[in-house]
Amino acid sequence: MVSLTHYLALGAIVFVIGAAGVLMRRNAIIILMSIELMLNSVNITLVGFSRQWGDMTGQVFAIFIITVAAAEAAVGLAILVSLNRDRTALNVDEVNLLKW
Amino acid sequence: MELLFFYMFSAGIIGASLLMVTRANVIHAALLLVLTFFFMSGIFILAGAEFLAVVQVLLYAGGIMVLYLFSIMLMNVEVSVRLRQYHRQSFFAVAASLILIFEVWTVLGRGGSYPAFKGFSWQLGATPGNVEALGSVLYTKYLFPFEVASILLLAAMIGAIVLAKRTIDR
Amino acid sequence: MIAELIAAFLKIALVLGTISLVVAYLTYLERKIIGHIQMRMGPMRVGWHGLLQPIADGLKLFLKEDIIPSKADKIVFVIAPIMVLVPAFVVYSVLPFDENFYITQVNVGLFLVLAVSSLGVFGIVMAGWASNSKYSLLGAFRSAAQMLSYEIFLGFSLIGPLMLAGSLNFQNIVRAQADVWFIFYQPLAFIVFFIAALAETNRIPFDLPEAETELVAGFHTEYSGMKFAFFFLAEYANIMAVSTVGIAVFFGGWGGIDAIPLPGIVWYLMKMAVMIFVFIWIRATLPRYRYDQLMRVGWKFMFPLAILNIFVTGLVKFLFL
Amino acid sequence: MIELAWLIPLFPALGVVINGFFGTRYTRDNAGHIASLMAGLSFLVVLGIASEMIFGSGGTHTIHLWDWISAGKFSVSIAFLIDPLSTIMLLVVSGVGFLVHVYSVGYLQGDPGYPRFFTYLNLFMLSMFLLVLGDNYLLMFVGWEGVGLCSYLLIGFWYEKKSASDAGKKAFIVNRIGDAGFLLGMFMIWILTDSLTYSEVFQAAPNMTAAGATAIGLLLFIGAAGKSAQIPLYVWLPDAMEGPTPVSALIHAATMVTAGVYMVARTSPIYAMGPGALEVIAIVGAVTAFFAASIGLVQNDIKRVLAYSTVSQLGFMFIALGVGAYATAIFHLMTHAFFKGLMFLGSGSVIHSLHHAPVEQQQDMRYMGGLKSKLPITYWTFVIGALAIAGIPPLAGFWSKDEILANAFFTGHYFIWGLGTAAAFMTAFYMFRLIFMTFHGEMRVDHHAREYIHESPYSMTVPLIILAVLSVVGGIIPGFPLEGGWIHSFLAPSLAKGGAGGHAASEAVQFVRVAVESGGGHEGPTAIILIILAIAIAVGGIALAWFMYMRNPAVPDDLASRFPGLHRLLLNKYYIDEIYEACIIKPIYRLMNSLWSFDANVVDGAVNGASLVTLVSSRFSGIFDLKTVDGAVNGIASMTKFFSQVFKFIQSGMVQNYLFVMLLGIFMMLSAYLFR
Amino acid sequence: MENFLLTLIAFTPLAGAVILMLFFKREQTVAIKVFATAVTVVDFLLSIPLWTRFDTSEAGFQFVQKVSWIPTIGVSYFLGVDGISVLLVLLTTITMIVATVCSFTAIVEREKEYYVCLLLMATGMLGTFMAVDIFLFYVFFEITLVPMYFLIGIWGGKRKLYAAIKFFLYTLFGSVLMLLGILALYFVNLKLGTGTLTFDLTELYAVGPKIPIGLQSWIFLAFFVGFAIKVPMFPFHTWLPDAHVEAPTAGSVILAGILLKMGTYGFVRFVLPLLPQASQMFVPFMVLLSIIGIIYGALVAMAQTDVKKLVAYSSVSHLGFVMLGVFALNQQGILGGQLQMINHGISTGALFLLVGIIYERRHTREISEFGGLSSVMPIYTTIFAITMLSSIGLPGLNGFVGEFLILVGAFKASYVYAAFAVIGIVLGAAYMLWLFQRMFFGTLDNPENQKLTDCTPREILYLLPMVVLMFWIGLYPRPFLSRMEASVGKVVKMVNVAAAPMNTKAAALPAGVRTQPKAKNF
Repeated sequence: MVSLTHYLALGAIVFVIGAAGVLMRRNAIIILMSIELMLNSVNITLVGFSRQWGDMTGQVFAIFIITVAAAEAAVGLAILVSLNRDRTALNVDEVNLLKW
Repeated sequence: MELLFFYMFSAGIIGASLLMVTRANVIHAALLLVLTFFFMSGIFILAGAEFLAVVQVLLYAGGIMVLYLFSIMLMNVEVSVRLRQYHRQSFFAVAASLILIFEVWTVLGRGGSYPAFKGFSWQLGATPGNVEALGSVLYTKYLFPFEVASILLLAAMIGAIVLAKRTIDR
Repeated sequence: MIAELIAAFLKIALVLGTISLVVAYLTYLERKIIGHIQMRMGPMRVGWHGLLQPIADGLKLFLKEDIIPSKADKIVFVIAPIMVLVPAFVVYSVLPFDENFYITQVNVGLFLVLAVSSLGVFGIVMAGWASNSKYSLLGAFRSAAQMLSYEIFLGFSLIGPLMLAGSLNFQNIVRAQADVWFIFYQPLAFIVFFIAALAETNRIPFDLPEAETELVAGFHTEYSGMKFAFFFLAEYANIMAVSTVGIAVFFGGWGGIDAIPLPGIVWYLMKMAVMIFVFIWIRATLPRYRYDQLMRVGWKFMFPLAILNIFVTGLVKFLFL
Repeated sequence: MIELAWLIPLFPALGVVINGFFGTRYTRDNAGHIASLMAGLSFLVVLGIASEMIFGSGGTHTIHLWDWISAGKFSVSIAFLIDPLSTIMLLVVSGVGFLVHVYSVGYLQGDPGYPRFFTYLNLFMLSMFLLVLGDNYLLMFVGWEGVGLCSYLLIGFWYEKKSASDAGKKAFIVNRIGDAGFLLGMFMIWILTDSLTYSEVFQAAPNMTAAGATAIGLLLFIGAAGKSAQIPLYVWLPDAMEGPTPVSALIHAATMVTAGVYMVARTSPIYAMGPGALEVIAIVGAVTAFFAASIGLVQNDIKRVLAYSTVSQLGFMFIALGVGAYATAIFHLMTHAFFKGLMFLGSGSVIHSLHHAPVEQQQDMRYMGGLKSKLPITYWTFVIGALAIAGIPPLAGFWSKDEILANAFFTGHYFIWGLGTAAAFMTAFYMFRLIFMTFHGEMRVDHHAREYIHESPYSMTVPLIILAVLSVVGGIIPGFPLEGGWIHSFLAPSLAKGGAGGHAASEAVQFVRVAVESGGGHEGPTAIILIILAIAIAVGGIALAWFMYMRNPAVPDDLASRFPGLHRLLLNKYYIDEIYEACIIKPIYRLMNSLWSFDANVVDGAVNGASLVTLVSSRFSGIFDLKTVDGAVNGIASMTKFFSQVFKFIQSGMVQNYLFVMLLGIFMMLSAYLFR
Repeated sequence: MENFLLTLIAFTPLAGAVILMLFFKREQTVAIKVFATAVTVVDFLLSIPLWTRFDTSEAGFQFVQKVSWIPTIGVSYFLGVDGISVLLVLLTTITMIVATVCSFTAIVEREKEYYVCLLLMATGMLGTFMAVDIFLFYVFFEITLVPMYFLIGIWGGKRKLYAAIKFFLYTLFGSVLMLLGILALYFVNLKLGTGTLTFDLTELYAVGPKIPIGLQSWIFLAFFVGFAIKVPMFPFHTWLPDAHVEAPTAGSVILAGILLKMGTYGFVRFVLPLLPQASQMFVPFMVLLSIIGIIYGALVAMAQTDVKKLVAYSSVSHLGFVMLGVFALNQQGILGGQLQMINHGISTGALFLLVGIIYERRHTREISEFGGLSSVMPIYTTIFAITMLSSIGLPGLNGFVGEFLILVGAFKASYVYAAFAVIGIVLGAAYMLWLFQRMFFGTLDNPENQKLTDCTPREILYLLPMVVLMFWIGLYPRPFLSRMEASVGKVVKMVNVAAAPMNTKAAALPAGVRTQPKAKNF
């Protein structure tokens, strides 16, 4: 039988994969996508708990997370699009004009 | 049966997301992410969250990822394919990630033995209800957070427009 | 267990097979009807009154050389037609054809249809991008923007009837219309729905993504042979799917007039025929929109209308029901 | 007929609407005819009602129209009261009013404000009817204010003349002062009796204390003094002569100014409870009668002489009221309306004939003389009026005036009787002085105007003749026999019976009647002596006037030069206007200007000062803020800056580094959890 | 319908303002004017049911709508009208039409913003009169300040900024103190009253009499400053002439017609029933200020050379009358005060309109510039005369009824009050007649006045309702009084809960004058 542990484990693994993606990639778009992955891993956990408690709250928060993800994607991509006008590549470690 | 599907979907998720994280081509990464989301919605259906599963497809796959694809196409992707893909710290990052997974694994494995979890049932309950139940919770108890979320979306929308708009020369 | 599985597979096979065939003959029907509207005869050569024409066309497409442009992203280029076709067919899994004839029932049926049909845009975008051609990319852009926009109105227009039905399950929605079809309660919603449906299926007057005269058929310029057939198939499958949704939500699905004891499926097919005829008729009558007009109509006219409809429905329901 | 009383004010109201809205555009020259028609219709209704009252049942009738104001226990309705008192008043008002309307048609012919004039005149009739007809004090007050307004409008009818608009304003404001008293009296009535309706008030009146009744009486008398031009509020009436002459006749002689008399008579049951107020009224009336008559002796303006005469005669009426002879007062009111109206209209006729003389000479008697032959009708009617006012029997004035003096005497007010007799003497003198200066002697009119002098048109002379007839018979018919005439018995139901003053008066009436009828008794001779004395005084006044102005014209100047101070005092009306100017108006002006500067400088200055203080303190706190608080902040900031120079190298600026550190944090936390 | 009729009335202007802001271009001046007028007319039509369907026998709130708003602190969205406020609501809707129509030619710049401000103003004022929740009241009370500030500050006269800032800060100062009072009530209610967190007036009414007199006095003073500045009572009145003189005509009309009524309304609605003992205690003080206001206002008005300033000071005097009536604390006085609020709105509003008309033609308000106008402007003169007479309280016109009831009430409280107050009547006649004489009588000697034109049909149109109301209230005030009677009776009962001896009728007069005891009982 599937137990809560399964969901938690899956969530943790996906989260770590996402985190690893954020940490090691230089391409900003992929970093953004990795963040989406991290957010989704939280969704998995929430849904798992929702199932655990037989309660809707987890799903409600999953919906909020999707909302936040959508907002994040919109703003993040807008930033990237405007960044892309000035420079060819979208490597995060090259975007350092504001550094001290 | 359920367990079988769960493992299938989990394998899909993990595999696709690993591929996504490592692709050099952004388009491929995005498509793999979509695939990941499909598997995830499968997981959601298994957990009885039908509505969430559909939302996952509709919003994530059908909405957000299209936005990604759209943006990617607006940018120049060929250049970045040929550049160095990984960050200087990636070795440490991978190492830390692996250790973290190991640690989580250990924690979960030792699950019930912690005093805080005494008497905690790790077995899943019944599926928690249908769309109607979700709606009634969302629009009553969580109405205020819901409105806040809508304001957030509005702000994000305006922000995105402002950021992406080209300044028009007089 | 095994019997259920087999029954399920049989149903799926039946539906998919029928659809494929019907779709093929839809192309024939379209050519015929347009021909007659334009005072022509349409296909006449192959078979009696050209009845075998679609089969001939199909054979031709199967046997054609499958060209992949050298600069194209090959994987994506290959996956794209599949990505278009699969959602178009998946949709049928929850559509209601009769009281007892359907592949499956889910509580979020209508929602699922919307979600899955929204995935069609992936295929188009992928196809446009992978072709590595200007026309294709422009067509893909147009398509993505158009479909994303009109998907919203499509969904919004359905909320009114949903509020009346109180369910997302197609069977329940249809049953809620046992007495009065929702078209009478929700005429505004239907207008919005129908226009959005035209746009979703990339039909005239919203066929900007494939506008032959401007973009040389848009996103599938570079496709040929079997892959091109997939796009074609998907388009007509979508028309039928959208028509089915419209029939289920606004025209009482399989329900008919009690006095005439016909099986539900027949009623359904009759309504379907009318809907499809209207689709084709419109194609024969209207010119194409300009892109900015399309967006203006969508956001400045349809969107407020849809919102208004929801608002009014909610108000009426709150006050009187 | 009586239940149709609401028609009486309705007709003038109709006239107001017609002439007010369509006057300048449509009715124009017919405005006078319409207005006269309306006044005539009212008069007809009044005649009908009066005949029913006089020859029929009499009694008291109330016509209730609608509820007007009600608040808690306070409730007033619009309702009309027909009783003997209001019947007499209605007859006088509508009769004289109608005649003046007819007269004005000729008099005002060709004036640019012709329709406006008749609108006002009808409005006046309306208000006066309301005043008389109202069955409660509030409705009376409505009419009271209404006639005041019309008086204001009509005095200032020639508004381009500053003196006219000044006079109007003066009239209104002085009246307002009186009204304030009236209002307070009214409130007090309400407080004490819980009602303002006459019947209820008078029912409760016997329960009043003497102090309460006196207070009410005095307050109401302030109102009456304002309206009826008694000391100290008489000053507006002479100035009111700036208005057109028919107005002076109607409003400032016959009707409006007698409203005060009517009101006191109406309130007689309350006055009966507070005799102190009556004493005050009697004294004020007597002093006014004497005082005004003395001013009238030397005035040269024909209308002013008549105006002071009016004030004087009103004083007589108040004497009557004060000694409790209410019916006599109303009687005198009526006869006075006849002969004073007649004389005003006559003077109007004279002024009309001198239309072409210089403006300042039109009303000045020094520039008249010898008009007798040119204006025969005017002359003879005027003489009748003068004889009536002088008190020559059997003309109207004799009956009423003599009753007043007799009443004063027999109630023991000898001082008042003395003043009244002196005033009567002076009245006879200045009236005939007026006649001799105007109509006799050589003609002193400006040469250019002489050939234009002519008798007035019929619309003016016919009212004169009617009024002359009334002046002749108006006294003897209702007033004979002396002190016991029909009018007394007719009015009796409306007026107070018994009570302090009323009782005395009715006793006196009894005495006199006995004296006259029996010709003997121990009081009888006194009464007869008084009558003879009165006639003698009247004849003496006339004779003196004849001596000074016909026989020996040098005497007046001689007297003037011999008593220059007295003459100047009289000529300048005892300097009352100047005293008021100096004592009341100037201080108010000064007060208002100083209050204004107080307001602008002190009160507003305080506000602005507060804001200034706020501004200054904010400036100071701004400096403090800049130097001290901000200094501290800057100090901290520079300290921070110093440290940040050191620590900034930790910050790579790369998000991924930070995230990595975060991940390490998670790692450590988990480890701590794991290996605890 | 009845439930959200009030909401509809209150927010129709706001909706109009929003539409005006979003969908009209700055240049479409005609469309803007027509639309703004249409909104005000619709609002008035909506408010007609308040007149026809008002239950005159009901003393409490009618047409109520109550929705919880901020439950954590007990604030509710609670609207309702009773006899005290219903006529003010109607007056507001009528005045708004007039104010809008009279601005057509007077305002020639930034029309869009102007009409938006006007409509916002309407919502604020209507809400103030409708709010039953005291917090909601405060919110609306403050909202009115902002558009008025702009009306004066942008479309005003020469010293507009000074006037606008003075108006704003002064009234804000008062209302902040009032807020303290409100909060005090709120917390007192926690301790002594229902113990619930509530701003609901109907609940707070119950706690009022239980407050100890010391605390009540403090709350009274807080409310007093807030409302007295708004009224304005002497010595807080100096913002009024400045604001009036500098404001555009419509601003003055609104200011005089409605805004000032918020103060007096506040006294009747809140101070008297909530703080009965304190109100009783402060009667002499309040009456003194009122009477000073009456006489002082009249005298200062007499000294003015600017027509508008004169009218402004006359407002001070008239509102002194209103306050006198209110603090007579009996049925007649409060009823008269209420009616006089309406009357003052009509008469003074009309006077400001008239002054606006002449100002528009001559661009001056100096009295000495005029003279003899009646020969060139007969209709204007007639309307001015009627208005002036209504203002000085001539019987048959509206001013009299209110003034009379006030004086009856004042006399009932004490004859001394009435004796002083009647001086105001005399002075009122004096300054008004003097003004009238200087403006309209005499010869037409100023050449600039010779080509003045009489009222246009539009001007007559918006003056006409005012004149009709003057006659209506003057001749047949019953419908107005009957609507207010029950509610005022309730207020009187509430404020006399402590039954102070001074307010019995016998105390009105000195002992010797009283009726003999055997008389019928009162």
